[in-house]
Amino acid sequence: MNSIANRFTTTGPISELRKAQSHVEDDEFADSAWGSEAGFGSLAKGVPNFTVPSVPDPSAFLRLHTDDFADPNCRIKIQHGTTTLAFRFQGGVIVAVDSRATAGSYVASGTVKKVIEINPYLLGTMAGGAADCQYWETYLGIHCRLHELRNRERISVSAASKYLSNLVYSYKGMGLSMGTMICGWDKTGPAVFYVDSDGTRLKGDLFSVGSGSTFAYGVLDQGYRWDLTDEEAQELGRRSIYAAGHRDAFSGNTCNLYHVKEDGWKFIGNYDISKLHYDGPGETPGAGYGYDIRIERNAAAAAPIAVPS
Amino acid sequence: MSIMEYNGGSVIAMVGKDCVAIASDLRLGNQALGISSNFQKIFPVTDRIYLGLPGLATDVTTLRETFRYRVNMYTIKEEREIEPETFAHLVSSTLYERRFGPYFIEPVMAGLSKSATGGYKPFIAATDLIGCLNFAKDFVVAGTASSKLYGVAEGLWEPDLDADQLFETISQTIMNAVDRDAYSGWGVIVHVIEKDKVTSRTLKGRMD
Amino acid sequence: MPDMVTLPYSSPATPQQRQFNPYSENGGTILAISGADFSVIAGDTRQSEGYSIQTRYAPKVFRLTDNAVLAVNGFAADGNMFVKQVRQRLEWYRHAHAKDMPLRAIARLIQTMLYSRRFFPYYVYNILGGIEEDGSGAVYSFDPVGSYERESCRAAGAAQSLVQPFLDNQIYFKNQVPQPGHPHPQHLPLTTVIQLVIDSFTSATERHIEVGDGLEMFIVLAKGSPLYGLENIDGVQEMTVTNEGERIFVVRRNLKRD
Amino acid sequence: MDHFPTNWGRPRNDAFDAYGTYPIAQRPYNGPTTDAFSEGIQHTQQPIVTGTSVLAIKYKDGIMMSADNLASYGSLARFKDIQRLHPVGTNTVIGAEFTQQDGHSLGPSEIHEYLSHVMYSRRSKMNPLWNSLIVGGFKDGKRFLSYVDLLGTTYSASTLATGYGSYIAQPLLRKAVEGNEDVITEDEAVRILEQSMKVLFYRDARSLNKYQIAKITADGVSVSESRSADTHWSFAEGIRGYGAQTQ
Repeated sequence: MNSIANRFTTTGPISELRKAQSHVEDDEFADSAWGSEAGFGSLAKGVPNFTVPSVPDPSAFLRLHTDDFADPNCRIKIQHGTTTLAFRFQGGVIVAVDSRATAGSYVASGTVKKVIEINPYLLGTMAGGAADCQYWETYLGIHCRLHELRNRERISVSAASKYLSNLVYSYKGMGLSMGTMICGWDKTGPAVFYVDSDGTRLKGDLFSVGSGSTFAYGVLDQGYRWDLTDEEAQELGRRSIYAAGHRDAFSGNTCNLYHVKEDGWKFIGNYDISKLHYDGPGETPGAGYGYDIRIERNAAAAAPIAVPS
Repeated sequence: MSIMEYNGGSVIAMVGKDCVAIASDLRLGNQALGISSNFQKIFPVTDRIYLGLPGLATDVTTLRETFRYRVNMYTIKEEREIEPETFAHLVSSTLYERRFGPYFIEPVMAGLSKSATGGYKPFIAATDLIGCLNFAKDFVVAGTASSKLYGVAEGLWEPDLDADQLFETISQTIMNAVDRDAYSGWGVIVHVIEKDKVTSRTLKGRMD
Repeated sequence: MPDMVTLPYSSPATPQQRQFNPYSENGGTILAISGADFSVIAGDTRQSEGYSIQTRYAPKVFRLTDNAVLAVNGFAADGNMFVKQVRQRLEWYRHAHAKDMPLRAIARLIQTMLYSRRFFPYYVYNILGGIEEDGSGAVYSFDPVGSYERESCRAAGAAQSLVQPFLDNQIYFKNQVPQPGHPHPQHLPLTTVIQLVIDSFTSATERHIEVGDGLEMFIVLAKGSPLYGLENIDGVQEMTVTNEGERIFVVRRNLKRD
Repeated sequence: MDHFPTNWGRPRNDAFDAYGTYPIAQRPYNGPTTDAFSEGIQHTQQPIVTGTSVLAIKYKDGIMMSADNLASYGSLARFKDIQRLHPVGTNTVIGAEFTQQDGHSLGPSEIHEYLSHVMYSRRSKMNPLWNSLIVGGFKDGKRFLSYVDLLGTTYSASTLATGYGSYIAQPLLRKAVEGNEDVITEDEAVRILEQSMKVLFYRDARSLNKYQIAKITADGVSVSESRSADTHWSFAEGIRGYGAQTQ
């Protein structure tokens, strides 16, 4: 008789869910909708509320309609982002990402911004569901600002990442999909935290996330040292994303590079991965990262200079 | 994951004025992982017929050898070179032999056929993986980027292109199509077949 | 922290009854391109389900304000309902602030509205086109749960994979090497863009069964922008409502009906 | 950690949640496994008693619609005198919801709008009203014809048909009506619908040769008495596959 009691109870989680489900159409807009706060306007009441389908198992429902991995013919294909990396070194934090979004085999976009600028001192990266990352990291930005206003000091990277981690953990099992690195500089110096939708939160020096991460790790691990110079570190980030973009079908198009220092983050540049392959980051043709290109270059350098006889 | 997307790859053939062109990408992948950037999918059958075999890489090799054998046998028995129309039917019947356990290949062919007056007429054709023939007058496509190839080709192709224009059209078509496909790319090769020569060019495509 | 609610235990052993499927797919394609001081937002007008054409004229492109046009594609009922709700929110904004919502704010609004249905998504692909506050043409594209990006050219819907690579080539000049000293233009003129849109839809109609019947094209011009020859286009119709300065026009064309 | 993003964040099932940490409610459960009341609320999952095609066209003076009088229970012709065309006025059941206010009367487009909201909100609650509705009307000199179904999908066109009619009758209606909406007279419109109803009766096994025709014009709504089409089956006798088989 548990369930019959549940059906008529007015307190507890089940009635909460029932309330959420009954809200589907009737009460979608709160008073805040009248102003310009858009969907974030209900902050005073906590987290924005979400419509849940009125079925016995909403997460199975979501899986049925959005899981293109299990069923390629499912209708709603949520875009997935792909190779991202961040590492700490003596000169701060390097954040580098690719810019490709795929839906099945279709390259839906080659210009995705996978670094989310939370505030001038905090960066978040995007892998997994693009909307989940964009939405919750924007939301995190709001709370970081509120923290500043309340406490008269900037939020630490650790606290910000924990805020995000706890937030997505509360939705665990509902189908959120994000693997992000929260990067920044606070009182403790440069910091990188890995946070994902399973609820994992890790502090570390070096992370790479996404389907191309194995390729990125390969380059990253062989070139990483704590005492890299700024230029060396930036080159390592770029070179790692290039490797992933080259080998992984779901990564590529361009590389966005950021450097976080004591005075906040700085955007270093946007590099076309195909151009990196042939010409490298500079403007010299033939100075590319590509294997064939390097072999050709080395052969040309080793060739004896023809002396006119 | 479809078996047709296991290795990736795409082919397109187009008709021009007294010439035909056939082009493919050069990628061989293992699902998301790129393995080779020099995997040929287009093979000469005679001096005036080229055959493209996009699909499962293991079947590319098998079918290439099967067709080489059958075309050689035809040439010996008939004491003449096979005509594109005949070859198309050879392809079709070879695939249909495996109707209930097909090769995972969607062949595309391009060639010039001898006309009664002694001239040459452009010929292109494609089949599905069990050999249903499609003779088109403009262009045929196959592979993981097929829908993208259709879109660009429909926008760029026009009748009676000469060899140079046809080369430019087919190159632009395949390069832009494979750039929107995760499983195709890593370089492109184009063959333009004219009555007295075949021009093959490898293009510098995006490497991601 | 929000308190999340979990669900009453349901035994995985009991057979699940086949569920009512609240989604359908109604075909069609939408497309938007922005220029220096204009935006073009277009969509075909066929609405279909499976192999049946439900109607040959069902608009997919909607005027929101004088500087914003929204195109919706996917499940028609969700799309129409979503547009209705966006318009309602824009009207509330107008009452509260005595001005139209700027384009980038509409884009963010659409994100949060889509994301509020993260667990019961609208099956709708949105493209928002219009004029930014700085007078530049802009296009925003969305996925069904609200991730968005500003771009200058985007196709979505049934024939997106046919149209988008063609546009990459013709708008962004991808894979085209410029003549030395003659770089590719940053922005294309309006008449070229309109012609490309028409060509894209004619091509898509030829090769995709869900695209055809009619083409509806909205053109948004920035404040004080000249007409760029728009007045000479057949059957052009002005839709401008306010005197804010931006102007909206609509052009309709027939597409093949087979 | 699985580094392939398409694998992450999928709504969980046991295959992915190796350690069974979440959601707690899905952990192995040792209590009683059946509860007579657990499935207490049963939403409509499939229709039981059904009606078949409704047809509607625009013509010179307004809108004309037709539907047969059958309600089927599976393959059983259960009720043979059901009226499926309802005038919506001030003295009908549905009409009672639309009382006149401020001298504005609700026209067909408002009624359609209302119905589409009802249908859409019910589908959003996963408790749909299992119907396809066609709303035809005439107001202020304008014809109105629009459709809405259980998903809330709406559309309008000069010819509409539901059920089997959308496959069998719609092509016939389109051929007769498209482009001639302002030319077709009342008699012609009746003939077009009669012809289509006859074809439907010949081919749709869940139809009945007893139907009504409604017309909506400037003069108001009128729904005809039930009528039947003049159909002949004698031709079938000698054709194999139609009549009695002799071998």
